[in-house]
Amino acid sequence: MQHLNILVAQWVAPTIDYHGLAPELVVAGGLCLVLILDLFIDERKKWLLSVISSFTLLAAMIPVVTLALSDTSVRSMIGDRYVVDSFSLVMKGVFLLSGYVVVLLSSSHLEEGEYWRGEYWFLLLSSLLGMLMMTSSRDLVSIFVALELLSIPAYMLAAWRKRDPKSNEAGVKYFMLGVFASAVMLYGMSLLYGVTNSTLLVDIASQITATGGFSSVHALAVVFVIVGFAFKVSAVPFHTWAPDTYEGAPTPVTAFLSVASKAAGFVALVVLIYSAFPLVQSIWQPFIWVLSALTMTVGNVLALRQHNIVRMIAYSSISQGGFVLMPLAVAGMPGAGSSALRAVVLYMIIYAATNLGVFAVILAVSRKTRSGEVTSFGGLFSYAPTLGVLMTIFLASLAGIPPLGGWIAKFAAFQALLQSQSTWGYVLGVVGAVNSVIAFGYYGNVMREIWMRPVPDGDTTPIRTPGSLGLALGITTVATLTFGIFPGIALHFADLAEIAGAVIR
Amino acid sequence: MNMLRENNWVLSVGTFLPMLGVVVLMLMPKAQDRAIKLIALVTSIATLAVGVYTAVIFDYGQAGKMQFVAETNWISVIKSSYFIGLDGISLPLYLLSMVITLLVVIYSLDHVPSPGKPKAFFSLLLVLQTGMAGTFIAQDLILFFVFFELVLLPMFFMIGVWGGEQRQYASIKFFLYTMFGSALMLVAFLALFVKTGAESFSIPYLIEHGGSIAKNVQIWIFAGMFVGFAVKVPMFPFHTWLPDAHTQAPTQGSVILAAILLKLGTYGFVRIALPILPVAAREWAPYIGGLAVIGIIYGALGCLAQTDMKRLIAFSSVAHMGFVMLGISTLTSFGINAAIFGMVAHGLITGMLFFIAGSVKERYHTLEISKLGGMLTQVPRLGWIFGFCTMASLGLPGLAGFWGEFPAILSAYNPAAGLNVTVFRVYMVIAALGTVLAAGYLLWLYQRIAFGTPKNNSHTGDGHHEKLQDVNTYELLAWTPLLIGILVLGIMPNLLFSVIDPAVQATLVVFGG
Amino acid sequence: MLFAEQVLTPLSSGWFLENAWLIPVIPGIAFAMIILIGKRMPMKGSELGVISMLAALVLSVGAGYQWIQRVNSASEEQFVSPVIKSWTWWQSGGFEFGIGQHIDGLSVLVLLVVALISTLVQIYSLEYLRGDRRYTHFFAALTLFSGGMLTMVLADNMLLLLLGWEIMGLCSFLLIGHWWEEDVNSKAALKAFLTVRVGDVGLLVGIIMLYFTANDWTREHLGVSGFSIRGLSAWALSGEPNSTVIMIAAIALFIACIGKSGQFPLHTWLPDAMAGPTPVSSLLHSSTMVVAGVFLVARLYPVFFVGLDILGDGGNLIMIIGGITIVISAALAFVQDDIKRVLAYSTVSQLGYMMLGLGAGAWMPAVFHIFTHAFFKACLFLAAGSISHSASHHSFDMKRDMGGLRKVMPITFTTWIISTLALTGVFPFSGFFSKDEIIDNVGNNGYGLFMIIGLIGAFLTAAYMTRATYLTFFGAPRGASAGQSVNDVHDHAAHSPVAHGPHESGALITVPLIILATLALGSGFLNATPFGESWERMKLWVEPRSEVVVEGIAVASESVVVSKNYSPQSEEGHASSVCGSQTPETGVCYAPKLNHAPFKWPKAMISLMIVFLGMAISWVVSFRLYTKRDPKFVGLTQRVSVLRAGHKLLVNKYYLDDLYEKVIVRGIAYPIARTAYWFDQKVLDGIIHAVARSARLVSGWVYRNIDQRIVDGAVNNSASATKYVGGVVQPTQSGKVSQYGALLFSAAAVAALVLVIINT
Amino acid sequence: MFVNQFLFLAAILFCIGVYGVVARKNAVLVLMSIELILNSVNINLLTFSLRNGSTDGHTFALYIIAVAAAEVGVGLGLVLLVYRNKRSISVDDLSEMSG
Repeated sequence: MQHLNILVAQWVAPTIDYHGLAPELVVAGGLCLVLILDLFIDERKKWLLSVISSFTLLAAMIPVVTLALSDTSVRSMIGDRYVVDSFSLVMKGVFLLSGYVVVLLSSSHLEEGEYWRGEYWFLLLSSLLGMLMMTSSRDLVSIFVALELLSIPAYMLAAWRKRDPKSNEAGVKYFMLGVFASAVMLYGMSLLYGVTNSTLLVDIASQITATGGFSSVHALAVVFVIVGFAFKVSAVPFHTWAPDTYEGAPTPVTAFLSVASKAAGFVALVVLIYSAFPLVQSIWQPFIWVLSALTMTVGNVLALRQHNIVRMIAYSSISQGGFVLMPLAVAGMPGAGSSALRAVVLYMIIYAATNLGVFAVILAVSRKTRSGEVTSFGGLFSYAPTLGVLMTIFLASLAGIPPLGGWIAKFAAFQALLQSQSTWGYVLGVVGAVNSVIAFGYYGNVMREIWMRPVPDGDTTPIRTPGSLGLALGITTVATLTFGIFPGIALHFADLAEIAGAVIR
Repeated sequence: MNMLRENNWVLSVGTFLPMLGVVVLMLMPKAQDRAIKLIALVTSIATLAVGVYTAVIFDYGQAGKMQFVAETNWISVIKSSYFIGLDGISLPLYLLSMVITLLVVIYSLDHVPSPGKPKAFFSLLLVLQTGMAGTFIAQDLILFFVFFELVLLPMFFMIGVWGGEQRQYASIKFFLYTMFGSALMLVAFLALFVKTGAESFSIPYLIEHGGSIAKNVQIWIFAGMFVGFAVKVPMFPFHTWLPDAHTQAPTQGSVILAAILLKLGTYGFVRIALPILPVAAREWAPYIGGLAVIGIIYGALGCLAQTDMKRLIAFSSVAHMGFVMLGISTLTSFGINAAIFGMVAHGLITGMLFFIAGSVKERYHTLEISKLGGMLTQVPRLGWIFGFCTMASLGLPGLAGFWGEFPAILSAYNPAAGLNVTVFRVYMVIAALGTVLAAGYLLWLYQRIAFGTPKNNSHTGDGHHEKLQDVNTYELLAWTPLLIGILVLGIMPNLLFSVIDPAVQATLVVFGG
Repeated sequence: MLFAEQVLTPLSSGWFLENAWLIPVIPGIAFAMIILIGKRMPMKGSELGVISMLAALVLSVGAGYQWIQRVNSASEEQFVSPVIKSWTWWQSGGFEFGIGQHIDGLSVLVLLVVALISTLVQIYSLEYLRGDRRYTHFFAALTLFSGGMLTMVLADNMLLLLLGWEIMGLCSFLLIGHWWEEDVNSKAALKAFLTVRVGDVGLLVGIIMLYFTANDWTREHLGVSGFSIRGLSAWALSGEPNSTVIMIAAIALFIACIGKSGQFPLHTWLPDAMAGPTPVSSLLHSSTMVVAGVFLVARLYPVFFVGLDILGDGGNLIMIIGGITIVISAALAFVQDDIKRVLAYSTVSQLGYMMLGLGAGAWMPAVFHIFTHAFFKACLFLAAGSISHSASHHSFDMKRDMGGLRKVMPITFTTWIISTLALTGVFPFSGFFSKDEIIDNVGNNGYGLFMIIGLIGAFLTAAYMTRATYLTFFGAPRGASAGQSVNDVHDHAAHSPVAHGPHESGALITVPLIILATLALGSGFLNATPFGESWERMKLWVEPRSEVVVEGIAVASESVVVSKNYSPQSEEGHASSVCGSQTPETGVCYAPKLNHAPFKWPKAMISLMIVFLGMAISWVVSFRLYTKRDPKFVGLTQRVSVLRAGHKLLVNKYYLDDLYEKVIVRGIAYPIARTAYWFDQKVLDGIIHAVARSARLVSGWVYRNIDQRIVDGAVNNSASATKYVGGVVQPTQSGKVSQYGALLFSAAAVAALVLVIINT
Repeated sequence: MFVNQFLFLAAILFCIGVYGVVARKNAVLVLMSIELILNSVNINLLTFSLRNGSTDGHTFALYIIAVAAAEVGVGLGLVLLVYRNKRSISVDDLSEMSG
């Protein structure tokens, strides 16, 4: 206690770099505004909230851009526990833009259902705030807080349709397993703290093998911590929640979960691997290798059996997660580190654009068909050619067919694997190659429905796409195509993304 | 390798002009049938015009060098660039793709296959054109890969939407097969990139440095490429997608598939696999040659077992591409010359045969050989054109097919230094026997379809002979250039060989002359 | 041995020789024109064909005349170098392919034959096919055929020869199948093409082998490629070639000749090919195309000479095949009722003579036999055509529709008799001077057995021709010839002879017959050995002289050639030469040294006796059998078991067709093809499907075992799990939080455990 | 110091918590089991913090307590929601979606 008192007496308030925190502050301000306005706004004018939310997110992009342009390349706060580096800026950009697209997807969806709109926007923005924080957190505590900040609103969003038992189920499953996973992760963190005597990632990195070699506690700690985020990225066998939650949750929320929430998990995983665990790669590399191979394969083979489009996309996104994990499995090998990081960031950027596009089409189509079956896409091309073509583009991109975005993402992942010049890397590369073929089985199935099958109920009235959805479609299409044809643009950002203080190069 | 960079805009324009057409088509309302066809026609004519202009300003004196080279940053992060160029190997194939597309468009003016949707159909056709042309000019592996894959989806839809009874099965099979190959190919490309010091994906660069890779590594990388290209060719154990795809595809799709798409694989061997990995190529050559001759015999036997005209023609492609691969596997400049000639010749001839099969189907509503007969009495012009193409296909000297086949066989007698001569001579004899089988199945086909008297049940159910229309104007327009090409190349093979040869010589420098 | 350096006189040349390449080009152009504008011409394109053939004939005659002048301008022991012109056709990969002409005595000879007979046959066809629905196509194909044959004859290299060879094959296919409405015809066409094509594999292989083994030598010594006929000839005699390689190459080439020239065992297509119109049989399948194989052997004689050891001890492949062919096909001719099939087997048999002659070193008689045979056999076919056209109403069945026609058709009868006498080799008809020479030379070169075979052949020939003549022209008219109407087989819309009954044919038919009969009678005197050397003009003009020629690369085809000549050591008026027997020390040889049998009347008398004996026996038998219906003879083949067996064998054509069609094609090729297809569908595709199925199985397995069992086992919750499984048809992801949680934790625990173990 | 004893206690609590999550059907009990795990984490953190003499562990534990409160709040809310719709708080009843 004495000791503690001294420490408290010595405490100096940390200096805050407000420019560095500006994106978070803008979002925080925006969500407060939404919360307060919700109390006063008339039910018929609730659409204003979606406008405010979207402008909040766009406004938050401004400081991200100014930070990127400013001379200070790395801003660290609170004793290096909160760092704004190029990696975090790129990822903040990804979160904010995909958040913006999710807002676009949600607005029409919410207007049509009798939902609790104000709270929806509030929760969405809170979760996004958690994600923004996650990108900058470099300390176990701040990572944990960011994780919970992004997760807890997400649990509620998943259960958003209160009267719908499916939605309830989705929320409860997500919550129960999410909390359980983070509890396990926390246990791992506590052990990690025990063996390194620090919660700061860079210190952990240097302390973790300071005693020379490592014990079983190290292994247990590292594995448990990784499990927490493997759950978040729905890596097999920690994926079980994902299909059920995705199917049950409102579709825009599913889009949000499958893109932003998953990306946040990867952000944490990447930061941990690059900043905290570079020297214990013999623990996490095999683990992630197995996770990656399992995730790709199981996600694919299960997706092949699905009849519900959202559930199929859920499994698809599980398997896509396996591809993102792929480069991380060799990230510790000499020479592969930087290309692995680049591959992960690139994959997340492109995957975000493409997958949001898929959900935009699903939303647009389900407005007419009111069905979640894959067969509801039958003959889409004949009555809604634009949507048909766009869905084809997105699915082909997910399947990794040039010249659409997905191919360069997969390409970069393979490149990182081969860059490692290790047998395990090659083997995983072949596993990935085979899986990318299997994946076409179900993507192709949807394409087949769209192009080659008759309209199931013969109803060929055209689909009216609301403006916001159209905008979302436009953004995602342009991104998917541009990243595919000029991959340099996406790669440029991915290449810029460097984690300050990362040991792996 | 020194390169010529003048006029380097022509290639980009020639390749991407169809995409402009696609954009315009996209903006057209669906109902404007005539306008859509007109745009497609104009686009493909313009593309061919650019292609012809390219051929005119091509410096034939330096056909061995890359010409019209353009190189700009594309994906600098992974050291890939937009690097295109044209040499004597690419030029004929590049032009062929443009010609075939135009002819297919002309043919389609009158024959948009069921279920219609001309807008989508022509758009896909033009996208295909960009992909095909791009593959032949890409000088960067990544760019090559992108173009190589670009043709996949349009063809998938072409088969799947406009195809025959089992189109969906055929299209998925086609796609998965090719995708499997190209996934492994991509891994091989990456391995190549890493093993040459992760400096560049440029083909000339890799040719310069690829030879230094350790032998066993080369062999593995070559294996990856082999699968990728062999699926496309298709070589013997990887060919089973082809009969289905060909049979189910609409006429236009079959024509493009046979005339151009199959060549992407063989072109890949010549342009990428052989020069970059010469050591592995030597190791692999006997096996490639072996699979090639198996393909020749096997394809011919497959033909003999067919009862469907289109399927028979499809199987004949397996045999013919076997000759092409045999030429390539000799690793001699002569063999590769023969192979490239064979590609062009096969493109013209088999493309033509598929056109004919399409027209037969349209008139008789069946392709069952047993239900056809007496074509010469009912539609004599079609029958004679069919006969001409049959003769060309079975390798009659004086027509284009012969100059792909005979030199390939010839080259197998004396393969490149270091290859087992005895093995290749055995291949030669087997391949020569294959020519007999080729004559067998083609003439047998011709005899049963064109000769004899028309079958009563051939086209109408009620046994009443309706007057069948002979070759119409659109067909004539679309076919004449091909027929002339078959004849002219048959009589003057040097037109083509003189262009190819310097480029092949330049390519084979890595093999030590 | 005396080495005499002497400058030889310059050889003359001329416009016709220098521009002989025009000869095949003219029909080629005519073919294109017939195809393009033929139907609009007043005579439906036939005039184009005839005119082009006339032009080719004129050029050929000119070339022949100038060639004779060229030979005359040479001194006696000088090698008369061929007139060679070549241009590069295409080149690639270090290979150069030329196109060009090679004119020597052989070329000129065959050139004249082809041009002349083509012209006559086309004129004949004007009448014979009048009103045919594919009149234009017929002339187009006929003209193209002539172009192809002339190309082959004039080719200076093997590749061009191959081109001509294949064009002939194509035309043969088209012309045999001219009346393709009938299944028989199109099947015969297919059979002909395929059989010949089987042989063509040998041609391909042979050309390739020769090219690769000879190319270096020919480049170095003569500056020509290994395809060049001149180069190959010189190379073969240079002592350079490896004996095994050249033997295999020669055998390969000979296989092609077997196919093309209808030699045993690939002769079966030729009789079937009679399904084509008679002018086609006359032109392609007797006088010109089928001698292409013989021509090839004669053309590349040095290669065969060295490769197959001609003049060596014992027989060689060419002789054996030729000998077998003579006898078996002559025997087959006896059981034919179709007049054209008799002639077809006769053709096969005569081609056998030519092969026998070439194989036995009797080059000149064999080549001369090409010449004479062309005339009388073409004449016989045209006469048969004349009969069917004007008398028997398109039937060729001698027993059913002919007989007693000598009075009705005097011109046809006369020409037939002349040609028959020529064919059987009766003095002084042309066949005597060629066929008898072959037999004589075979014996002279020490092949006694083959000489006897030749004589047996002569006997058989005389016999079956007498039988055919008897059946056709003597006895009582039968069937159509007697005026009975038969179903019209072919669609001769405008022309219906039924109305008039049997009559003599018109001038367009008879004039060619007369011309050919005249030649059949007189052409033998061009090389009439019995009258002394001054009559042996053909030998002088055609036979290449086996001299050692020294020539620089640059002056390869120059007229002035410096020759190191060995001292002439007269033997039958010929210089002895090392060519063919040993390696020339300097210079090259283009032709091996061959012997010539001295003509002796007694020998000739013996063979004439044999011929007359054959005729007489056959006449008596035919008379008794067909006219008198003598019970001793009628049905003899049924009564005597040996004869019955022989007859059955002959009727079934030695079962060769059965062997090919039933055993090889149906028995082997179809099952293999079907097996291969089955393999394709079941095994290869099966693998693909199996992979797809197993992917689904794996996914099912993953469901059932990973998702289900592990969860079930980890959680002690089997009751609810069983209920759940029972309730859900498809075993799927359980959907239960507790099981998910268990999976989550157990996976983490297992991972941690494994990693702890491997890391500590 | 009795470090090991504290750590053992934490480990046992963790195991009980995990067992509870896996074996209990009642959603509230599951929530409580999770709380057990979180508390075992807290014990761990405090033990290590005391052993190492740094305050980071204390801080972390405080954060966990606060966040856990929020989690339980949300969790109970969700359970209530389910109860209203299904009249059951057994987590195994929530298996409408599967496969």
